[in-house]
Amino acid sequence: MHIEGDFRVRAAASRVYAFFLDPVAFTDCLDDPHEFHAIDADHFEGTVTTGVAFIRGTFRVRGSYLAKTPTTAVRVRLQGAGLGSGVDADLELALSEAAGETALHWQGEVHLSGPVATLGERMVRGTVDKKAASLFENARRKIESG
Amino acid sequence: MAQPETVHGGIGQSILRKEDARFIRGKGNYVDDVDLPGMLFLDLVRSPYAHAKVTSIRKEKALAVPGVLAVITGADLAAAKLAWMPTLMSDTQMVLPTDEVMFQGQEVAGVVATDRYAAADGVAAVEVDYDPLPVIVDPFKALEPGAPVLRTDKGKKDNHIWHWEVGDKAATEKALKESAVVIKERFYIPRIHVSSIETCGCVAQVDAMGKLTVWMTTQAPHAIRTVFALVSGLPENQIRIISPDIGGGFGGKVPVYPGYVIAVVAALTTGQPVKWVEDRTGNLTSDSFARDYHIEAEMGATKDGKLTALRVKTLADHGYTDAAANPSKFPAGLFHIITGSYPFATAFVEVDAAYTNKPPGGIAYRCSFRVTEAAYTIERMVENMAHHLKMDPAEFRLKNFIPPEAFPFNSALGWTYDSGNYAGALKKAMAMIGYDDLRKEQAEKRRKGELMGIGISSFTEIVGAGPAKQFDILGIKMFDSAEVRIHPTGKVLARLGTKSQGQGHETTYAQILAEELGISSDNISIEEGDTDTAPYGLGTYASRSTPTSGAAAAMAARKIRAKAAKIAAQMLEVSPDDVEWKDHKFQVKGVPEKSKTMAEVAFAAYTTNPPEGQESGLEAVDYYNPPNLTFPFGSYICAVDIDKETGQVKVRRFVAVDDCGVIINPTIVDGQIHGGLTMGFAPAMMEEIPYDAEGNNRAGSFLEYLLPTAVETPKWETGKTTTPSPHHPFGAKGVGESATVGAPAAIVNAVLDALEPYGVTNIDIPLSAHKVWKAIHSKDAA
Amino acid sequence: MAIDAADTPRTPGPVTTRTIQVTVNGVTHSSTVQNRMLLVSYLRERLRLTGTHIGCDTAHCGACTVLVDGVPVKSCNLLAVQVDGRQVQTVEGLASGGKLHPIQEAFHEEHGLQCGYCTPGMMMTSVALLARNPNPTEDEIRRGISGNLCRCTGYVNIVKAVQHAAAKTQTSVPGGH
Amino acid sequence: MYPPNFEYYAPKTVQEAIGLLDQHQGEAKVLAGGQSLIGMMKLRLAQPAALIDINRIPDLAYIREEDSSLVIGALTRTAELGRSDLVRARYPLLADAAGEIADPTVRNWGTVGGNVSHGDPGNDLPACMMALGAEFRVEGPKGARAVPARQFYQDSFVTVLQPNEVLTQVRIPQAVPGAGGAYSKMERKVGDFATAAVAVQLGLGKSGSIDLAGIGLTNVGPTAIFASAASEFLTGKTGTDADLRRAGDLAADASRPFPDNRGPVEFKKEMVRVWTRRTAARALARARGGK
Repeated sequence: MHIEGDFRVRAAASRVYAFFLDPVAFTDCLDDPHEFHAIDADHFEGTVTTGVAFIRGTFRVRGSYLAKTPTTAVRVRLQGAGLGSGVDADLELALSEAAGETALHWQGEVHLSGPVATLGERMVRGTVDKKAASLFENARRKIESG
Repeated sequence: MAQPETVHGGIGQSILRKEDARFIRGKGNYVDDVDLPGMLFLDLVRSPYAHAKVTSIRKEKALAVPGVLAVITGADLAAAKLAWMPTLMSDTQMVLPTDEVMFQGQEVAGVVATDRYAAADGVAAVEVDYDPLPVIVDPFKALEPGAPVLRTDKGKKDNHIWHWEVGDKAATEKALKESAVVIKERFYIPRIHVSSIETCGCVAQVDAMGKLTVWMTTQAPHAIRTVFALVSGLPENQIRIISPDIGGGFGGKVPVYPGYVIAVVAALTTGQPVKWVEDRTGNLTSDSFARDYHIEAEMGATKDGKLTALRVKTLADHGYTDAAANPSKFPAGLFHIITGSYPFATAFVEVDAAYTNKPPGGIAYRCSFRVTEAAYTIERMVENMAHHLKMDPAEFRLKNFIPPEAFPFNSALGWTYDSGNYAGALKKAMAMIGYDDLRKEQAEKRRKGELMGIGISSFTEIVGAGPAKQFDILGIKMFDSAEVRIHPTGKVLARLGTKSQGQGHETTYAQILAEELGISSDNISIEEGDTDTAPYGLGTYASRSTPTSGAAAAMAARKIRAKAAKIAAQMLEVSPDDVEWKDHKFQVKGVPEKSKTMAEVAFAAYTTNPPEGQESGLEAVDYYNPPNLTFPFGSYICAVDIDKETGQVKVRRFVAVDDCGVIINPTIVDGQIHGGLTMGFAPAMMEEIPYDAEGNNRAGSFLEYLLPTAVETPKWETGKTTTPSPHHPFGAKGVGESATVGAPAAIVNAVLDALEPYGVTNIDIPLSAHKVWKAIHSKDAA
Repeated sequence: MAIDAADTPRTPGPVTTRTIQVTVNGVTHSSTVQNRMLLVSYLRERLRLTGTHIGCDTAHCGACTVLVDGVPVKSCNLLAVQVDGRQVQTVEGLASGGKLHPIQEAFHEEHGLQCGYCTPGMMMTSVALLARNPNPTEDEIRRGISGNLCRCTGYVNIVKAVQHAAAKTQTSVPGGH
Repeated sequence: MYPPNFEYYAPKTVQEAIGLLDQHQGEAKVLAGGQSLIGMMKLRLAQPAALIDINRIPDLAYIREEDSSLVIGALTRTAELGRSDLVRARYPLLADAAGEIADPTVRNWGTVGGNVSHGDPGNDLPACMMALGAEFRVEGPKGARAVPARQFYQDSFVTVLQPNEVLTQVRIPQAVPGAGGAYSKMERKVGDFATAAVAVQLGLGKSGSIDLAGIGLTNVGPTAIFASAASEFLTGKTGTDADLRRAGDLAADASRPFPDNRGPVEFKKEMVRVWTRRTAARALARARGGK
């Protein structure tokens, strides 16, 4: 499914860019219980316990930066495994700075596979975009306050 | 058939089933009921991805789960050269992956534990990393240049598996050109799944002597034993396959599935018995599918409605490997029965097969090899042609049928139909349903804007594979067998090479022997399914049991009769030439009061000195190689009402007239037809396994794979005509699948007949409310 | 045996087993089971009453139907601990003293079964249906058994069998016409 | 398909159950009929640390009229709803629905409380309770509160019910003369979730015009939906064909279906339109004294 959104933040594009290149800072914006660490400059991994209502599971997540264009664009892939299923996301972030503000547009495709897709979709659909939206809202607040 | 003196439980009698005694008491013995000391349980890790590289499988956490004893991966199997196995079509199939997974739900690892719950815990604890790869679910895209190649392991450069064609291409081309009327239609017959209520499973045990015994949900135990021997290298005499009671087969229990092999490996490695029973999701996502044919058909006719030629081009989606259960000479099965009940002068059929990221298969769904696809296509096309020519579909068929006097009939695509009376069956069906009144009612309703439709299907089946010259599976000829033994007290034990899955063989085979031996069927025991005791046979599928093993039973009985006649002559103190078999006993010609029953002869066979040059005892074996297939047929008429606003279809009446030659047990045949009709209705109206772009199976449980309940299932009305098979020992034909083959077209024809005002010429099955609604309302808009 | 091994709690810490008293086909059993043990596993693997079958895992097919306190339920969708102190009847409890229950006779006489796999669940549902409605119409029977799937019979002869059993258990003629 | 292990408690009182839920801080689930929950646990999509089985709590299964309400205990099996003479005689909407939930065998064990509190948009009773203007009695550590059904559902499987609360009773305004209701479910087969299903409850005033209308929708959105605009529109109308069509249009506008194997969004919205009109007509006929 497609997810998309944008926000404006009172910060230089370089700061926003740097924030999203730090996987720990970035993943720390997840509401659900999580633990992440960097493997190298382009790869990170960790776990997040997430779900909707009582349908919850711990997902092992592997992340990799597919593209980095200083201060203007970041592409990151997340591969999650849990509940015998796969949750994969390709996220594209586009940054543009104007008058001391940075506008960030984010969009991506989320692919569900396995039981979560075939048996649990009735439960999880509708929550994926909510979780993404809150992730970026948390990011905005952190960048602004930080 | 009527004998002046009938034998109890002979051919043609509706006796009650012997096997019921255990089933109604809950004492059936299905694979999951097998319980052995120290038995372990196997559960399977399955891939969530339809196509991915398996980058790592970590066992540690699973092995730490209490009760988990072992985790088996493709690497483990590769060490024993068992990571891959051959399919019935001589393609190759993964048991467990060493590199890539090719479809969602594919077996990725096996977990062996002391009970099912611990095994499930272990499955949840195995950590597998995947790198997703591009997914192909559309066979047309699979064949496009530049499409990712799935079977690089076979050194393939594209996803094309094979091309197969039959018929006269040029003559068909010419005939179509010269036809006054030519119609063309595309049909997609989607993936469906037999979903017998019992899923697949096995219990594998290796004894102290190193002998492997496998209790297994299989329709073909002997062939499985040979395949196991060839794949594992174990001597065939050290392998015993036992097919106990089977909870429905319908074709789904013909193939060898990875779970069976992993269970055997687990038993060999742990030294303990191992049980594997698949859950329903595993069953629906990884067991062999049926259908998945994309068909394009062209049909020609003269202006006055005489059919001239048929051309069919088909793309077959086989998933990631060709694991179809077909006779090896026929990669598209018996699809070339597609000229159906009509004497086409010429026809041409071609089929191409493609690999996709779906489970393997191409097995039957209660239908002999691809016959439903064929019958559906021809009966849909004939109906469309009748509508196109503004002729009544019944009249149109009566005008075009192969006439009774034309049998044996050689079809344009190379079959020799044994016997038939197609007009007889259709006329009977029309009388039963009151065809003319229904047409009147329909005209009324149309005036009022109500949607009512009447559909016909006059199908010809082709079953009983098959003659050795044409039919083999992995090289094994498709004969079948019977071994009949009469005990001194005149009681009978017979063993056959087939395997009942609900068809009632313990009753019907006993009836055949009762008729042939003059011994009450109560005194005849039937055994099947144990490869250590039963004679070799190819098993039960494709409606072949009665045409092959049933025939073998009759032939073996006749061998016994020939021997017994000499003993009877000795007892009656006459020359063998003066003895005849009449009224189920041996009589001195012209002196009926001087006679001996088979029981009397049997006793003598063991207690007196045998006639000169004859052995003691009274038994015989027959391996029957049928001279031809049998061609049952029927005419079905369906009447539907459609809710215009919602697209919901209600089958108001459905009349089925079947002709399967001489009937052994009318009640059992009726039951087979009821079930077959329901498995024709289901794919026509409800069942489908759709895949999304990610390759997710969208019908992985009975929540989405829609088996009809007693509420949706129409109230079937059945009738019969009897046209014996001229070549079968007692004139019988197969019948188990006729109704599944014939029913879908009747239902779809009825719906499209109702929608005629909207100019709709096709809706692909299943006819969901949404599809029917769309057909109505898109035309409204237009 | 595997099932005994399953009895001892494996996961350390929280108590995950329980001792239950269940009366099955008139015999009272006291058993210690894992909390998570499904009723169908308890019947099939602990008590070895294998006439109750598993067909779908998702409470659609009804092959696992048994009577709990006289009411048909799907035993693959119920925990053994839930029937603590209750009465359970399975297909093995239908016949009494070697005498078949009328529903068993009727399924046999009307050819209401083929492969036999759905039959026990189908019969248990039918028994309860007739207890509530001794003279059901065909449509009442079809609705009443719509929680049980059969792949072999097309339901025609199952409906006849239930009507036949209704006629057997009363002097009046069966309904449905 | 076997569930992971869990702790199991069978409290004898509601207070005890609440205490146990409170202790487990969101890691425990109430087990009523379990006809949805146990399936999800077998699929291992749900893995609660503990189950609190409320079936041993006495006096939670009843259907009766008291102080101008129909009250239904949370543990009442949905099959009992369909068998209750009181419900069949005076609450035809509920009688209709009781015959449509899952299948007859599942209804024998599934409960009214479980059906309304699970939060599954495919469950049939939530829309019925919205149409009827029902209230749910919810008990927690701080005592009991009453939540209108129309405000109970927040998102798929998400309700206002807190992890330490139990839904113990459904309270429905007592049927009055001139009231009538109906529930229609379009399903692909018995046991399926609705393609679209509609609950309509109408009350006629002295003049014979509609003075009370409630319309609820099943499985055409993330939760059951109260079609407020359609309900308000019918209030004060006489219930002409045009009125009912308009109500159907408004209900269709209120629906927010997801596409699935049952069909795409536009089809489902159209089915809401059709079935709202048809169901309202049936409800009206019943309100006017028909069957």
